[in-house]
Amino acid sequence: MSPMIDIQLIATVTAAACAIPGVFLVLRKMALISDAISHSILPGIVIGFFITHDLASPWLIIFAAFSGIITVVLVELIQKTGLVKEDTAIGLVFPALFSIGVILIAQNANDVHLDVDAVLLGDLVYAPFDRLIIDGADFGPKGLWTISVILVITLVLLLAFYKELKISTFDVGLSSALGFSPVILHYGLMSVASVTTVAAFDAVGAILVVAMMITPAAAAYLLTTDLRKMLLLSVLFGVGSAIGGYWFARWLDASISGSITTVLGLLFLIIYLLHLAKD
Amino acid sequence: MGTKIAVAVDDLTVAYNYKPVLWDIDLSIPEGVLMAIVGPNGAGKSTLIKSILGIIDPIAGSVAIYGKPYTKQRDKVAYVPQKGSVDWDFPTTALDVVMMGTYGSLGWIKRPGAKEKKLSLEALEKVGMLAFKNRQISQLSGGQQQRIFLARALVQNAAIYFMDEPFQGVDATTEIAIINILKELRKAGKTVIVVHHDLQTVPEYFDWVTFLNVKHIATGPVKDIFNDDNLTKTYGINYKVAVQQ
Amino acid sequence: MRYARKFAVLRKQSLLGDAISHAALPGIAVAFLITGAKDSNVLLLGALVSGLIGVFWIRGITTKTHLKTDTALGLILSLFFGFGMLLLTYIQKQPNANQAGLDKYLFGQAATLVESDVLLMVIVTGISLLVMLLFWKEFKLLLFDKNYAMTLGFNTKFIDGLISFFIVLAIVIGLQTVGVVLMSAMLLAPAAAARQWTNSLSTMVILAAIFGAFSGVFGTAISASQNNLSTGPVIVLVAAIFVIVSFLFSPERGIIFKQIRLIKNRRDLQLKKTLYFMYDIVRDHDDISRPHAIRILNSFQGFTKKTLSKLEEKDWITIQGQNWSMTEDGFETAANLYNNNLPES
Amino acid sequence: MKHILYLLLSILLVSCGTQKENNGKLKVVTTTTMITDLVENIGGDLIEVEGMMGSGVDPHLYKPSEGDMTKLANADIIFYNGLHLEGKLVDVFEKMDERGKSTVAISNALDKSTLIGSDYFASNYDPHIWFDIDYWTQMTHYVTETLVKNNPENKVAFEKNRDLYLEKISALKTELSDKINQLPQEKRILVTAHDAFNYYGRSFNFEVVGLQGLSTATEAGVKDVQRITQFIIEHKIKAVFVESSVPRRTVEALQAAVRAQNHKVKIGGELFSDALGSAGTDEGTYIGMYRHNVNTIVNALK
Repeated sequence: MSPMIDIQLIATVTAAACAIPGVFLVLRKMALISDAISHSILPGIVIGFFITHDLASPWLIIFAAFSGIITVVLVELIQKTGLVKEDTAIGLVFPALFSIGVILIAQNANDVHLDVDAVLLGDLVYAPFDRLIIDGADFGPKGLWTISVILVITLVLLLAFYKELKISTFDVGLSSALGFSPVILHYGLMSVASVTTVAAFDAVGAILVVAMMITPAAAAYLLTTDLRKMLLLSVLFGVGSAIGGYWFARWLDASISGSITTVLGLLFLIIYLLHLAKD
Repeated sequence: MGTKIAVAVDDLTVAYNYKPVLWDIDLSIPEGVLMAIVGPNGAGKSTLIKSILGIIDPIAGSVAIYGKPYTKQRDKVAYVPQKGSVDWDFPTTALDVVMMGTYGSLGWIKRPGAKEKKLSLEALEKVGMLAFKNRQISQLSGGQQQRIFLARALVQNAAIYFMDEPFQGVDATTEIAIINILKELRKAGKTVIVVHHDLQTVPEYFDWVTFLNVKHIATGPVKDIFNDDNLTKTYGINYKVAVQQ
Repeated sequence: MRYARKFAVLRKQSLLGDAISHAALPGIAVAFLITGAKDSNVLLLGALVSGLIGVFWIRGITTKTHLKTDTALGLILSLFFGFGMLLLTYIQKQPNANQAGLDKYLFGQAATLVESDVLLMVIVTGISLLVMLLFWKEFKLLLFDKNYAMTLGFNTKFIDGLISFFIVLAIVIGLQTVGVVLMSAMLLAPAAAARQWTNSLSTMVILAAIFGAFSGVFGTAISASQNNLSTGPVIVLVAAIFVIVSFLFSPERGIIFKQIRLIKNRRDLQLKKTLYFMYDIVRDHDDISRPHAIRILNSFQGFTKKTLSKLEEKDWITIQGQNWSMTEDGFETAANLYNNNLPES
Repeated sequence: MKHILYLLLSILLVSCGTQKENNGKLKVVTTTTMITDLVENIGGDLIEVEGMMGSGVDPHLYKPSEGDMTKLANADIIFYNGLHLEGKLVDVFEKMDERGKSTVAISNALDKSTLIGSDYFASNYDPHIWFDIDYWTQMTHYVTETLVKNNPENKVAFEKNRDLYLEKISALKTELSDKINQLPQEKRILVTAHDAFNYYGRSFNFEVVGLQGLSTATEAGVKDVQRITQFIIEHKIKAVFVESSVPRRTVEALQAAVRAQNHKVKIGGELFSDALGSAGTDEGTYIGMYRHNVNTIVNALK
C-alpha cells in the first residue's frame, strides 16, 4: 500500500473514531475536554520520562493517557461540588496540570528536549512510516491499527449502550430514576473520549483531534433533529473532510492536519450560513 | 381507596448546601390516591420527590415503595421531571422521548423494539400528541412538551406516578387534558403524586393533599384537611395571597 | 484589564482566553505574509483582528443557533488554529529566515515582562476601567438579563461589541506579556475563587482583582527564591491554591463548612426533634413552664441524657430532678422551628 | 448508504496511484538546512537532494506538509540529525531504518561519550552538534561514506567534493579561531535566550549562559532572570544575543533588567541557532552561518 492510501485510511478512521464521542461531548456541553487534555497531558509525559529516561518510550503515551483520565476525573469532581460551571471546571484543571508539567521540566530536565510536541503529537505525514511489523511481515501502519481498534471498541460500546447514553445525556434525572447510573455512563464516555484523544494525538496531532471531535458533531447538530442521523452525519462529515482535506493539502503541498481542519471549517461555515439563511 | 400504603417516608431529612430543605418527614401515601403536594416556594416539594426516587441522597431517613426500597421497585414507579430540567434542543423526536419510558423495563443493553414502539404510540395518542410523533422536541410548545413527558410516564405503566409541576407553563387545554389523564390513572387504581402550585385548583383536581413546608404539616383527604388551619401553618398568615395567585 | 476579564467568566465563556490564543494564529500568519517581517506590533494587530473575528463568530454561533458556548469555543479554537497551521506550512516553504519562531513569537513569559509591557498594560487597564465605570450599569444589566436591557432601550449590540473588544484586547495583550497558560488561568481562577466568597458582582470583581494580584506577587516571589522555577506556571499554581482554599474554606459555599454544617445539622436535628416533641406536650397546657417527667420522653427515638443537657445549656429547658420544664425561649424557638426558611429562601 | 460510501472511498483512494519518476540519480532527503547544505556540497549534481525544512524553521516544531510524505516515501537515503532534534520525526526514521529503508542519523558518526549530555538523564544529549566544527568534519566523512556505499559508481567524485569541502571547513576553523583570539579569555561569555550554543562554547572556550532550557515547553523564572542579570553585571558583559528562532523579548527583558541596575548591555545581534539564514544569502550556508555568528559575537563583545 502506498503511503497516500495509508494516510487517507488513518485520517478516515480517526475522523470516525473522534466523531462518535464528539457527538455526545457536544450534547453534554463538554466539547472543550479534548482541548483541555491536549494541555494537561504534559505532566504525564514528564513523569513517564523521569521513570523511563527515554523520550521514545511507549510508557510516555500510557502516562499521557492516564493524565488525560485524571483531567476528566478532576473536572467531574469540581463540577460535582456545584461551586462553578462546567467549562470553568475545565479551565481550572488544565492550566494547573500543565503548569505542574512545566515546572517539573524546568526543575529537573531543562537540558532535555522534552515537550508535548516532540513526544506525543504526531502528524499524518509521519503516520504511514511507523509500521506494525510482526515476524518481519508488514501489517500496515501502527497508527491505523491503534485507532481502528479504538474505533471498533467505540462502535461496540455505542451499539451496546446507545439507549443508555441517549437517556443519560438527555435526562439525567430519569436516567438515574430508571436505574441507569449517569455517573457510570459519564465516566465511561469520558474515558473513551480521553483514550481516543490521546491515541489520536499520537497519530494525527492535537489540533486535528479537537477539530474532528467538535466540528462534525456541531455541523450535524445544525442539520438534523435525530440523534442517530446526527451520529451518521458527523461520521460522514468527518470522513469526507478527512479525504477532501488530504487532497486539498496535496494540491497546496501544505500541512495535512491544517488542511483537513480548514476543510472542516469551510464545511461548518457553509452549514452555518445555510442555517442562518433558513431562519 | 385501597388500604395498602404505596409510599412510606420515614424520618427523611435532606440538606442542600447548608440549609436543610426537608426536615424529619414522616409521610404515608395510601394506594390509589390522586395527591397534590403543596407548599410555598422553597418548601422542598421537588426535593421530596427527588429524594423518594433516589435522585438526591438524603442525610437521614428512608423511603419504602410498597414496603421495599426504591431500587428494588423501579418498575413500579414513573417520574415526570420539571420541564426545565432537560435540554429541549436535544436532537430527538417526540416519539423517541416517549420510548425512553420503556428503557427501565428493558434494562441495560437491550434495545426497544416493535412492542415498545406500539406502547409509545398508544401513549402519544392518549395525550393527544400522535400527530406530533416525528416532531423535533424543540419545535413543540411548552404544553406539548409537558404532554410528551406525561406520555413517557404512561408508557412506564407504573403503579405510582410522580410528577414535578406538570402544569407549569402550560395552556388551559393542556391542563385539562393532563388532569383528565391523571384522573383516569387514579380510576385504574394507580397512585399519582403531583407537585402543585395552584392552591385554587386543589379541591377540584385532587382527592388527597400533603402540606409541606420543610417540615411535613399534614396529609389527608382534601375534604378533611384542606382548610385555613393547615394553609396558615404552611404558608404563614398571608396564605390568602398565595391562594389567590 | 483584569476587570474586563471578569466579564468573560460571568458570560460563561471562561475558556475564551484559550480559544483566542489559538484563534490569533491565522492573524499572525497573515500579518507576516503581508509584511514579511516579524514586527511585533504588526503581528499584534493581526492577532487582534483574527481574535475579534473569532469572538464575533462565537457570539454569532451561540445566539443564532442552538449550539452551546463550549461547542462554539471549541469550533473557533480548532478551526482557526488549523487554518493558521495551514498558513504556517505555506510560510515554512518560503526562503525567509525571518519566519523562525513565528508561532511562538507573540507568546510572552511572565518572567520577561519589561517596562514597556507594564506601561501598555496600565494604559489598557486604565481605558477599560474608565469604560467599565462609564457603562457599569449597562454591563451589569446586560450580563444579568439581556432581553430586559433591550426593552429598556439600551443598544445591546454596542455594549456587547464594546465588552468583546476589551476582552479580546485584554487577552491578546495578556498573551503577549505572560503567555497562553497563565492567561487562561488568570482569566478564570481568581474569579472562580472570588465567587465563593461573595454574591455581589462589584465585591466579586474587587476580590478577584485582589486574588489575581496576590497570585502574581506570591508567584513571582516564590519563583525568585530558586533557580529554574518558571514564573508563569508558579503563578498559576498559586492561583490554583487560592481556588482550592476558597472551595474548601469559604464560609458560605465551601466544602468543609458545608460538611461541618451537615454534621451539625444532623445533631441539631436530633436536638430539635426532642424540643419539638416537648413543645407538642407543652402546647396543650396553659403554663408552658409546668414541669413534666423526663420518663415520658423515653419512648422517643434519639433522646439521650446528652441531648437533654444540651437543651438545658441552650436555656430552652430547665431540669429539676426527674422533671423538665420548658422556658419561654425554648417555646419560642420550637414554635418557629420550621418557618425559618420563609424569610431567607 | 454505507456501501456507497465504501465505493466512493475506494475510487478516491485508489484512483491516484503514485507515479515514481526516476532519472537514475540517487534521491536523498535531508531534514535541517545544515544537513541539506552538507549533503549538497558532497553530492553536487550527482544526486538529487531535497531538504524538508526551509530556512528559519525550528526542526523541533516542524510541521510537515503533504509533499514531505512523497519525499520520504520515494527517498533512497534520508539524512537527519538525530538526538531528538527533529522531535517525533526521529522516532519515525528509526523505525523506517528497522524496516530496511536507509535512514541515517549523522550524529551516529560521533563518539557518544564526547557529546554534552543531560545532567540528570545520561542517555539524552544536546543535539546542537553542528556548532562543533570537528564534529562537522567527522559528519562530513560519514555522509560521504554513506553516499559512496549507496552509489559506488560516483565514489571518486564524492570524495573529491568531500576533500574540497573539508578544506573549506578547516580554512573556516582557522579563520574563526584567529578572529576569536582577538577576544581575551575573560570576555568570552555568550549570553543567549536558550541553551543552543554549548558545543560552540566548548570549541572556542566560551562560557555559555542560556536563560531557558532546551525544551520549548518551559519558561524562565524570575530567579533565572535575576541570576543572569547579576552575572552580566559582575562580568561586565558588553552584549547579549538574540536567536533567530526565539522571541526577541526574552533577551530584551534581560537587557531591561540590567539597565534597571544602572548598567549597560547591548543586544549584540541575531545569531542563527537551529536553522540557517535565508536561502541564496551567505548565511544560507553552513560556512556563512558560522562566520556570521562568530563575527557578530566577536564584534559585539570586543
